[in-house]
Amino acid sequence: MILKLAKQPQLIIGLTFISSILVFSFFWTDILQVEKTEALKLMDFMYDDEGKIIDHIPYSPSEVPPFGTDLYGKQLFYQIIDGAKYTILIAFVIAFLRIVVSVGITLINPRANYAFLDDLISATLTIPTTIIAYIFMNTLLIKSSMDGKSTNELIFLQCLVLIGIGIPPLISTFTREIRGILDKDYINNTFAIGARKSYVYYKHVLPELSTRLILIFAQQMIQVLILLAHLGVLAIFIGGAQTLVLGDPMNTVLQDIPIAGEWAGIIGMSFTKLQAAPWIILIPLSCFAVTILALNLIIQGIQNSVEETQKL
Amino acid sequence: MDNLLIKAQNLSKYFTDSSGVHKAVDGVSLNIHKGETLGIVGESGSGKTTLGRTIMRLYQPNHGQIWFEGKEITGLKDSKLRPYQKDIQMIFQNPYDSLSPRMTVGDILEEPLYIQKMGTKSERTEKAMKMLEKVGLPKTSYKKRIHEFSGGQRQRIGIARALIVEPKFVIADEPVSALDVSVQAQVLNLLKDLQTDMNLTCLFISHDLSVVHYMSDRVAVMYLGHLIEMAPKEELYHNPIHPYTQSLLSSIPVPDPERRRHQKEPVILPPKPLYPPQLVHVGNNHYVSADMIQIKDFEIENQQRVISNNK
Amino acid sequence: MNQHVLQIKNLHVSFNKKKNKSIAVNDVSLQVEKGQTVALIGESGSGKSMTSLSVLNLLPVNGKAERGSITFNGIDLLKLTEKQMRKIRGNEISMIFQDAIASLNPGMKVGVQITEGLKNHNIITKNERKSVALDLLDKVGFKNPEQVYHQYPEQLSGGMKQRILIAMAVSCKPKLIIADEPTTSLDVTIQRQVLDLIDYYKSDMDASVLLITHDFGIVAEYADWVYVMLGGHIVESADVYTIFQNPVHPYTKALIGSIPRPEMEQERLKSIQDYTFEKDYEGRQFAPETYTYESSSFQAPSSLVEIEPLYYVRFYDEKRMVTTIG
Amino acid sequence: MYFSINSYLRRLRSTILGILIISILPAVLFGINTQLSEQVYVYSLKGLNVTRNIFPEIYSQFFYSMTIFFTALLIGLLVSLTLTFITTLLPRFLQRMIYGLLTLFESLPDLFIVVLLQVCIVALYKKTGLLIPFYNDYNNPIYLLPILVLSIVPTIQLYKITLLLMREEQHKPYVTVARAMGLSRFYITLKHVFRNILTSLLQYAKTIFVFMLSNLFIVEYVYNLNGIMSLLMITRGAAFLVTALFIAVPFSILFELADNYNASVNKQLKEKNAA
Repeated sequence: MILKLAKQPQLIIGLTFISSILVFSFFWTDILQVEKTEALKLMDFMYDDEGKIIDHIPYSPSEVPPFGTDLYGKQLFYQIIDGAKYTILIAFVIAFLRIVVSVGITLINPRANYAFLDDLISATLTIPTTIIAYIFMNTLLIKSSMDGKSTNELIFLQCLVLIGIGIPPLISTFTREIRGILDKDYINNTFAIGARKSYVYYKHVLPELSTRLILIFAQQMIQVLILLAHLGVLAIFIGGAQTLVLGDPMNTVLQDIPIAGEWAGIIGMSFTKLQAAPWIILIPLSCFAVTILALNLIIQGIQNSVEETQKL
Repeated sequence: MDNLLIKAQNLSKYFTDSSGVHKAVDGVSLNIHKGETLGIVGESGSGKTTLGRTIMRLYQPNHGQIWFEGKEITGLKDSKLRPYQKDIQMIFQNPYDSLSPRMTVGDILEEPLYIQKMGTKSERTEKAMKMLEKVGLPKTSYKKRIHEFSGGQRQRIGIARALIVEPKFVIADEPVSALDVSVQAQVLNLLKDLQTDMNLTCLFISHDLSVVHYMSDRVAVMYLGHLIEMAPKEELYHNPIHPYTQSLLSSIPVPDPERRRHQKEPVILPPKPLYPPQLVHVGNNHYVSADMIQIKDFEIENQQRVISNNK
Repeated sequence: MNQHVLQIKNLHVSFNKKKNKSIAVNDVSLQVEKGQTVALIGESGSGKSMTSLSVLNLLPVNGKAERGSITFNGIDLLKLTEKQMRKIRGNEISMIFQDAIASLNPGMKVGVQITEGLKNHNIITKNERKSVALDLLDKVGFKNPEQVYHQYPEQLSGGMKQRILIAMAVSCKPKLIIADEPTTSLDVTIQRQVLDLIDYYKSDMDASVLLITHDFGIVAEYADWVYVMLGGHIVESADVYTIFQNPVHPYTKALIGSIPRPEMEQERLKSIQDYTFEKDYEGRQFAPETYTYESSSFQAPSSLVEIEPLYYVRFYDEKRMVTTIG
Repeated sequence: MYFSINSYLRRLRSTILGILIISILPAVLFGINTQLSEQVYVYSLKGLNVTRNIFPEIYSQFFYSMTIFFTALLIGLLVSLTLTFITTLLPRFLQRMIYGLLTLFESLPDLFIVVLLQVCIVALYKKTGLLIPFYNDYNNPIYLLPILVLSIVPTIQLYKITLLLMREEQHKPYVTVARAMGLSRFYITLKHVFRNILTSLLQYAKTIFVFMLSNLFIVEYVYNLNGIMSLLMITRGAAFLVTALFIAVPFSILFELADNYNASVNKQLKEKNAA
């Protein structure tokens, strides 16, 4: 199986891309030989040789290569690199837990009809997931600001919400998949010799499901990434935001700055300035797009390999 | 009768889907004696496969009871059913689907022994090897996977898997319909040999009347969930009473150009049987489904037939 | 004298798979005479369907009729352009396929589909369409043609669909009907109806039938002449009475011997292994010493020999091996 | 055949229950008291609360959104079908290239497309003075831009699906039968294959609707449109329920139709496999 997968170029490209981005994101200070605090410090005005102010923040990519700075003068390039690991890992963990929980629930009784779930699913078809997630996350943020929850606690709760809203449709997917497998003749054959349910699930159903699980996992990661980007635009940040006081003491401006450094936060905090500094939005968005593309390549690669084995 | 192995009484299995209730098996009663083969023949949609699976207890019947060796097994829970499942085995129609593509032949053969907790690991391996030899496959098959075999070989593996736990009763559900004619003969011969060899009782399900005739001692005809005629095979093939059975028999192409029988209109029965599914004994162990008026006619006819046979 | 409606000579059909080339039909010659039903019998993978598809030039994209000729009423079909071929298809030669359920367009009314061929070959005008269709439906035994005309295929049973396909195939009154396993997916009672219908049209229109099948029972009931195919080759051909009374090739013997027959006393079915001891017939070897009949590929060099007038059997041919290698 | 009132009522009940759960659950989970009134809470992130009634403005918002939605869908359908027909006339390698490109486009997040277009249009305006109205005036809502943007995603999806269906359909036995009757390829493609693809497209209707609804929300938010989706975002409690029903009731009719159609197709497939 692994050998066959290794022959799929798309899969290799996708996996290499994601893993190298992760490695780079974890070790970029060592690889680029820069201090993290130095790289992520706020830049201020730009002076010419004579010490005159020639420009002010934010700087465009042509002024501060490669990606320019954000609204407060942080170099976007380093932020993107540093944020990659949070973004990808959050998506990974949420997608993973969504799948584990829903497979677990499904296996309790694959023949069950959960009317409650059907209700939720038929409702979520008409109301976009982003809005549902927004409602939950928003309430959560209000609540946590009222209770003064710690950042870690908030991140934990936010992840729970993001996991939870993905589960009802997944249970319905897995119910369909597992029923399909249970209807196969060789499963009947195994039940016919007196096998226990747990044995059949462990020995036959899960191995049969494994490829589909990987595919669904990758699709879930894509969905979570898109959801994160959408939520970022709606100014919902993972880990919440801290309010920064900007400007001179006489003329303060309050600004929310996301605490965790993931990409959606970068998009969200500057989204209102889209026309003034489009690169701050477009560059992280492109990063989302490229990561999603890499995941799609992985999916394509696995599908090709499955099709090839089926042809044999 | 004490040599009764399987007794099914008034067995029914209904399926419900969006279009309503579909009565796949409706009020079927039959007895199978030790050592005999009962053939079930019927066209697509007659419920023959469902009947097999219900007797096997893969499906829970909606009505009726099943006895195995005099003990009722209809309502038994999974754990109580397990010892009987060792004695009742099934050979499936399509060896491509009924064997796991992920396991080696060795694992496939040993799995029933493992589940039934029979023997140690090495004993199981030994038994699997013996079984491979019995069904005429080389020992090297043990480590191979299903996709490396031809259709006939796969069905041999399916047979080996069913028989490895030494069952008393085997349900063979269209075991050769997916195979080519020449391979079909080999598999049928193998089944017949193993049956005598292991003293098996068999329920043989097929749409092919010739195959059923070759394999069985008694034959039952199914139509839309009902048994409509049941008799010892020679009796049934020579004296079919029910018009549907007659039409089935006259439709078999005879592989002999000297005996061509062209342009005989086959009888197509109405989609719902007109009479209640009740089998009536008409002599010679011959049962026909009929309503009250027809029964009298059958009895008269039968007497005449018996007389003419005696002459 | 040219009585042959169809004459296939030394046909080779090959398939290009990813890297290698496989030969599906190898040196097949057969002929169908006027008014005859000719059966081409073989098991899966024997090349019988490919032979029939190449007659209408309908081989899958990666398949190709390489050598040989297919002559229909004096025209070499392999040399025709696609446009010329279209005039033959349906009009002169028509085909009935195995998978009746998928062979009808689910999105088109039966009545329209049935007359598409006639319309296409400009045999009827648009106004005549309905009356012709009703007539055809009536002829293939529908008691309610008016109703069936407006139905979609999904509303019909498998046997009904196959009858619709027959009506389509005979609509242009072709000279040759190719029936490719027309009853494989049907129940026995319906199988007989369908075959009888094809047989009726054959005599009614004075046409010929090329019947592709794997069932010797059907052959015995309907065919005049039989070609037995194995691994892309014809291994035996004769008229139906001769081949049943006195089959020569062990493969043919095995095919006939392996059918369960309720009307006969039968202790055991014969299978191919029961005949492998027969190595030769009147001094001619069927195969080299080492050959077993288990594999369906019949790769040893061999050639057809006329053992009696018009009775051909394939024998092992050492000389041929020399020539092929050389 | 594809619609039964009972089954639709069941679905509607399901949907309403689901929406009810969604509107109540956050408050229950996090213990925040949401007032169940038809008043709307409009609050900014700074914690300012403004209350107003969703009626009667909701009607115009609903029709505005639906106009954009269905016009975009229609455009997407027409463009993708035309493109598919043109594509089938192209040589095989070009077809494969187009298919690959579509897969690439398909993985672009809708947000990326929407934002990129927004930036491009402003840049275009700054450079050339060419004005595609992008700024939403409360009294004269814009149509052209949101419709165009919203039609991109369904166009890509439909284009890809129809190409795939086309390829599948051409290998079906009935096409061979039609060829065996002497019909030309062009005729078969037009009369048989294309017509069947149109019906098979219904199978994907649900997926495309769901995608488009989510996309509609993003378009409304990014272009600051005063539509039903943006209302959905800012309403809570009973107001949310009412707004959600405005979307759910008509769309669940469409979903019901699509599901019933799929069920009948699957049933046919099952019967085919059983035979």
